[in-house]
Amino acid sequence: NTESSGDSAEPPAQQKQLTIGLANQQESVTFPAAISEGAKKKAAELGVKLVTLDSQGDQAKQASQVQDLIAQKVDGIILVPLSPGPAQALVDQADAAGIAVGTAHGYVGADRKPEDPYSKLKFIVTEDEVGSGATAGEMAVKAVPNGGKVAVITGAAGFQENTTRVSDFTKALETKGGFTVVATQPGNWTKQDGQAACQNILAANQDVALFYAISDDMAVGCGAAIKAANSTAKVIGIGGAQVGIDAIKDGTMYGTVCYKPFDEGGQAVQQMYDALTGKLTGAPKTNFYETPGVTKDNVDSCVPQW
Amino acid sequence: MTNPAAKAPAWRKALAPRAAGVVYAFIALLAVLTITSSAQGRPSYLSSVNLSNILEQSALIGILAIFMTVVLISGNFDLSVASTAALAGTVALKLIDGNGTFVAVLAAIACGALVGLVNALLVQKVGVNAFIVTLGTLTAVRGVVQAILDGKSITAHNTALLDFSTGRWELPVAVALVIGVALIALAVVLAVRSGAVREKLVAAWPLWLAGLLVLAIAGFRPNLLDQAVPVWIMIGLALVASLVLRFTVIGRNLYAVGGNAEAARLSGINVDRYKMGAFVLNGVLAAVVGVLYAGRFNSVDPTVLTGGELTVIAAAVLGGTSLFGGSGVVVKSVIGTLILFTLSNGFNVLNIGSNYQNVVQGTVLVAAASLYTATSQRDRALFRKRVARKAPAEPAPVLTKTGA
Amino acid sequence: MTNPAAKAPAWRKALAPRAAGVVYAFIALLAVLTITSSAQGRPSYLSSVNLSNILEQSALIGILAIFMTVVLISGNFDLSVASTAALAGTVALKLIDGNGTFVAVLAAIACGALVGLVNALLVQKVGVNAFIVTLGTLTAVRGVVQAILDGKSITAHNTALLDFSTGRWELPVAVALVIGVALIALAVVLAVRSGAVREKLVAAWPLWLAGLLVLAIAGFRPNLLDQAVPVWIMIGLALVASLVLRFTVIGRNLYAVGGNAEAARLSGINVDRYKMGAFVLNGVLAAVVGVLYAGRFNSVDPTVLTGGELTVIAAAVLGGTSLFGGSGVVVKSVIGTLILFTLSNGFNVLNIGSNYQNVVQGTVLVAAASLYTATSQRDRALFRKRVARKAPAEPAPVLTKTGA
Amino acid sequence: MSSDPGGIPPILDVRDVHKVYRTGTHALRGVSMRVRPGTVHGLIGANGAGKSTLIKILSGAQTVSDGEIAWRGSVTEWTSPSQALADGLAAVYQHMPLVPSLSVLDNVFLGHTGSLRWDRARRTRELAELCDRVGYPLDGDDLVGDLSIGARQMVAILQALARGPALVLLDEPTAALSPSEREILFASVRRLRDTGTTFIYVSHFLDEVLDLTDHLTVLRDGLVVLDAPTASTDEAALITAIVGSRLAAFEAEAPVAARSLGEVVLAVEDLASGTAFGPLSFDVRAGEVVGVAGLLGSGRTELLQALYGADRAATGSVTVNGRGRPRGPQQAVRRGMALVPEDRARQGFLADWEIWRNISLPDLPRLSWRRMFPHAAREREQARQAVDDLGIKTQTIDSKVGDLSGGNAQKVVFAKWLYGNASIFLLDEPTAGVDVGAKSDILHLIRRLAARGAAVLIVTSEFEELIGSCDRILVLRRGALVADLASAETDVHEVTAIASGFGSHGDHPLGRKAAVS
Ligand SMILES: Nc1ncnc2c1ncn2[C@@H]1O[C@H](COP(=O)(O)OP(=O)(O)OP(=O)(O)O)[C@@H](O)[C@H]1O
Ligand SMILES: Nc1ncnc2c1ncn2[C@@H]1O[C@H](COP(=O)(O)OP(=O)(O)OP(=O)(O)O)[C@@H](O)[C@H]1O
Ligand SMILES: [Mg+2]
Ligand SMILES: [Mg+2]
Repeated sequence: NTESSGDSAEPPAQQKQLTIGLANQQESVTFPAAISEGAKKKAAELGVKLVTLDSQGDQAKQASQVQDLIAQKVDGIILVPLSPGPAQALVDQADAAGIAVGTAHGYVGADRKPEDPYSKLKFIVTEDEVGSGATAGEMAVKAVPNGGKVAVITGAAGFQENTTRVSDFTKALETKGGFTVVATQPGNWTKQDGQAACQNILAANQDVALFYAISDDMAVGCGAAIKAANSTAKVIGIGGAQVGIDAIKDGTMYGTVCYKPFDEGGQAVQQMYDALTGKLTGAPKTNFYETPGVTKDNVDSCVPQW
Repeated sequence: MTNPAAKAPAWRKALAPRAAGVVYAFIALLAVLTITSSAQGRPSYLSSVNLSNILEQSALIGILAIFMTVVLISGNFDLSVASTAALAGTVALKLIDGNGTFVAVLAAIACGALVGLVNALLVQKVGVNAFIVTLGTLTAVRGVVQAILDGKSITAHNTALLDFSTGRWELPVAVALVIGVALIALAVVLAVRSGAVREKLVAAWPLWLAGLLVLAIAGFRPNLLDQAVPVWIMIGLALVASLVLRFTVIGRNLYAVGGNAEAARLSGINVDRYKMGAFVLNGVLAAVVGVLYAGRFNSVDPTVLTGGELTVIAAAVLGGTSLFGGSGVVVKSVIGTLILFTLSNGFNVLNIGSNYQNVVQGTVLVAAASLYTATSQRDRALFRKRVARKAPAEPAPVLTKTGA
Repeated sequence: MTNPAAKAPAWRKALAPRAAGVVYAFIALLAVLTITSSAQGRPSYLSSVNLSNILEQSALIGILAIFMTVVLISGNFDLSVASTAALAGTVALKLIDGNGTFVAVLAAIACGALVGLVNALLVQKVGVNAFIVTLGTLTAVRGVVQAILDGKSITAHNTALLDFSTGRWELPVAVALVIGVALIALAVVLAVRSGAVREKLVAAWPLWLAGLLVLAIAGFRPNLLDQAVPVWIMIGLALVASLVLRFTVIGRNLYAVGGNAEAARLSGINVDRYKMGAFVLNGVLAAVVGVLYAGRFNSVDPTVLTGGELTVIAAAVLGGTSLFGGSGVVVKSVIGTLILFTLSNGFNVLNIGSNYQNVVQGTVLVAAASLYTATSQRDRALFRKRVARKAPAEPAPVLTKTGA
Repeated sequence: MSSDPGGIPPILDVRDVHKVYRTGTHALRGVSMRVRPGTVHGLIGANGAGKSTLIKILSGAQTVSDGEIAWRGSVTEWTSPSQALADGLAAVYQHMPLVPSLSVLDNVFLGHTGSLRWDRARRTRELAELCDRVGYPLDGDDLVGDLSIGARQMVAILQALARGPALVLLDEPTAALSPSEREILFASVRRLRDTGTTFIYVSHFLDEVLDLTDHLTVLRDGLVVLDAPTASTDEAALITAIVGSRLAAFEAEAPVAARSLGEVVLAVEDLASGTAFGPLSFDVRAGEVVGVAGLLGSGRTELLQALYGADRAATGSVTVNGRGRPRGPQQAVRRGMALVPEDRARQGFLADWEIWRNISLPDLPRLSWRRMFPHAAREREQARQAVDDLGIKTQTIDSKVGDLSGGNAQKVVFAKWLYGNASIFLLDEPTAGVDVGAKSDILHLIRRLAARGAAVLIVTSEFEELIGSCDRILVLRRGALVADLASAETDVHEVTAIASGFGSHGDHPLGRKAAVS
């Protein structure tokens, strides 16, 4: 890797400039926006032209944007897929046009696992959602060593993260024993709805010992609810976002899992560059970047990127 | 000329499902949730904490629903409220650290008024359909928010807004008791003064029922007198808006303008002023809500409140507001909001799977609205038949004189 | 009695911004994008590939807009289309591997018809407001989708739907030429037969303009005759719906029902049947769209098409359809859809920052609608003044007979 | 133009006013008129002559295209009704713009300025006083949308009077009123005139006009064709002025006594509906013209609606052409019934549609190829026929019905049923707002329909008209059928007396006034 980046600092002048398309999810959402930032920075470093398109969360739009990128004859497409199923068709289209495709923050193929990349991809750069759940579970077990009631705050209904980020979390609790999950309720990804869900759950179960919110925003909202209800429950989030890290520092949250969208975007561009310049060959691999658990003890190890 | 037997007394009208349906639906919902919750051995659903939660969660959407109702009464339509609130919140947080709370809030409210004014001008002066105008501003204003925030969420350091909008305020029990007694006394005085005591007393049910409610709260759930500031704001605005709509000429004119703009114009009412005023008012209050919303966590992100406009309109329509103008009651819209939030509170309390929440929510929404539409129609049919039976009091002799 | 000079001839009406505004807006938008794009040294905006892209991207929403227009004409409102489409797509993909394409598609369409029927019954028979009913079904049906999919996206192995909805079909150039000539000939024949050749010829502009367009495409952009199947379906449905609305008793009655339900009812039209029919039709077509949408990637996920209903209604309203019923032209709604998608296509092609896209989109939406509202009003004002000036043409003999 | 006797300056001076509508219709072509204070100034003319246009201009609801109006000597620049109202002009418009979702009380005091507070108690008192003064009781709590059209007309009149205006513009206020309400109105007008209020009064009833007004202006095609004190004219002169060269024999012909009647085509037994009417029974034969007389709110409209199947709550039996009671208007139309509703704007036509599409609406299948594809040429031909037959004044059959004058719109509603297969006509105030010439045309047409074997049931508050054109008259009072009279053997006085609850068959209204019940 060091070798390739060393090369890319001074791209050979005779070579035509590479154009990479980034078909992003929704740049008004902070996470994909940070991916785009990271990708732009890396592209500038590498001297690559980056065309970023924002589907604004609309699957059909993402599809047409990939078509537009194909029509523009870009050299490679980094797809931040909205959904693995439809994304496969997009990858097929790009592949048919002879354009290299890789994904960031997501994978392709409805009935696949992220570890098993679709063969027409060049690479996958993503976070290990299931692993993050496990990390959160480990933290939970440490936070509440004696067990107790646990409530899970999921995102809006219909998101895959609601299962991937939760399955190994509950597994970790079960392994330890002594925990009961008393509620699994949606917080719709926002602080306010996370707060409402936790308020309501606390009204029905005053003795919840731990809340696991699958995003930092919801976890922060949850923290506010806990404070207002004078509960001693601890909150664990996922994301390592600025709000989450701040909340860990001031004690509102117990811990989170550190996601790094900026690095992720950069890494995806790097991988695509390598693929286009022939440094990345062979069967596609899934790159899970490091997503460590963060608590007050090691909070400085996670520099928030979104 | 008028057949008095055929006329329903005022109180019967006031209590008919047609008029008070949303109240019944709300009570029914609370009853179902309370019973289910106690059957599952959970703490009382009607605990002060839970009721306060519902109120707090409803407060901001409730405020929006009040002024959406005003716009709907005026015969217009506003999809841009949620975006406007997002813009105001963003502006407030952007400015508060550098320029102080006052400037920040003022700027935020000015933004809201501006959006309202743009809507008003395009709809009333240019004559473009309100749906398309406010869909346009919904999109454009959201775009401005996105451009300002550039994909990042921001947090302010100045905590003035945070302190204000997460603050709580407690109504002293004594004051509550006085208010409760005063309301009941007012109802009685009004009834006695008018002569027809019994009938008037029943007709004034909102008054004494509110009084009893306040007394009951003060007596049995004094904790409920301690509410978050946005809840008090919602209650205050609902009261003021109700009183203005009901007891001032402005209110009458607003209903007239929405009910038949041509008739209102020919009666000398400045139709444009009322319709535009409603838009601007709605923009201003959307801005206030945006500031309160941003203040709740002292932070905003570009997707704040996305899609909120449909919830707001749903609350107003559930409260019986007509989409065609000329009718609507703000308090009922607030109750419509409470229904929506009670429902999601109930999901959380009963821990209903998130995949099924939408199914239940949609069904309850339609069921609530159907219930009181259907009963009010059956009611009418029943009523008509009953009256019909006693109608022809004087059997008239038919004088036939068919000639030729 | 008649002042012929004062009367606008039919062709003037047909070409007035009021009637054809959306067409002008679309042309203006295309012109702006073409010029900007060529000024930036990009490939021609009007290339076959790009035009085909726009058409393909618009096709599904365009189909929904056609039948949304039908519902709006009938005086109702349907927010549930996007959810219905998602349900149909889900059902189709769930069943296709086990039960074959035919059963899957049939079941999907049955689901759509069912949702339409539920809407229809609640709105027409129970009498609940269409907004609240369809908001309820929007939510409930989406819930059903979420419950079926349980947070996962699914993919089918049977590629029948994929092949169908991503397939392309080419209209042979010869056939296109024949159609073009036939359209122009029809316009001429109609004009000649009616006598007033010049005027009729101008009035029939959609006919010969369409003919010319087809000829131009066949001659200069034959690649455009090769389109994705959904595009042909959209064109076909738009044609059929237009013809039915314009040239059959059913269409006429539908407009009557939406324009004044009471007058239609007393004229012997079965109002309920038309209004309910529109809902069911809309449900069925939403299901077809859902199947095509699912087929496009042979995959669905629980958030498929979320929020699509607003785009669809926006397209219809942009096309001049009234939200109050009784007026609307499906072809204009399709053009409204094309405007929306041309806009976002333009953003991509010109690579406008996504933060600003919403600002531009909202502004263009309002500007387009304002433009033709404003011009049509100015038109009238101008016209009025011109006539007024030449008004007192004939000095009237006033018979005064002031006696006494 | 006209000299001012006694030198009293006119309160309102209309000088050479032109009005061109945006459709290009030149509705007023230089109208001049002087209205002296404290008089009732009649404004008459055929349908579409421009009367309502002039009223709307005077009230500020429309602006002039040319010319000027002087109010109390100074030229006005009213651009909205609020200014005219502030200057003391109040109008009762022909189409009665009221807010249906508000109560009578709200409507009567709509737009009143002064105090910010809506003092309900005070307004209720004022309404009661006003009702007392006018002599017409109204319940302030009723929703205007629930009122019958006659009651709505009274609300509109009270709304105008409630402002205590100096000049009241009345545009066909009596078109929807029955004789007793008319008397109430006339009494009020006379009383107010005597206290100095000025009126401009538009009507198609020449007897009323001759009776009530002090001065008359006759419009024809937007021009003043006659301007004279009422005392110096007579009915014949007015008719000539109104209809111009069109010679209309509108003296009501005596009903053809010996006309052979066919079978019973409409048999009604114990039909009742809620509080509105019934139970009542009667028959109508083919070729028979039956009038239904009654006062405002006596249930006539409801009766027709029930016969037509439009009232689902109705009970009892109806036999239509040998078949049962239609369960809805659709069935009624299939069984050969036709209804001309009284509230034309709400129930009769589509304002945005052209004349020809409105007329063809009820029997579109008949005018269509294979009953499915409308044949525009045939529809238009039929519309042209109707324009000729009924003298609908319009530039083309492509005009929108909403742009027509009130009487012409009424003719369109009537025309909808003329050319189809209808054999039983239910006509609710078919001549409301129709001018003298056209009224006689319509009555002739009705008789021709009957001669062709149709059965006709006419509701009108014009008892004279009923007697002139019907074979038989049913009198309703408070929903009960109180008399069934052969029109040859009765007269207006008797019908009026029975309808209003005095006297019975044989009573002379001026003689014994015995209540029936
Ligand atoms: N809003 C309008 N737009 C266009 N034309 C109109 C409009 N209102 C009236 N007209 C036309 O102006 C002419 C005069 O109409 P007006 O209503 O003044 O007649 P009128 O004398 O009141 O007739 P009626 O006795 O039938 O009420 C008619 O030809 C009518 O079609
Ligand atoms: N839509 C309605 N809702 C409630 N009451 C109504 C409605 N329409 C009519 N009524 C009442 O029914 C009774 C009969 O009214 P109807 O209109 O049949 O009388 P009418 O003899 O035709 O009088 P008019 O001359 O006013 O038309 C009246 O008391 C009237 O107030
Ligand atoms: Mg008139
Ligand atoms: Mg009547």
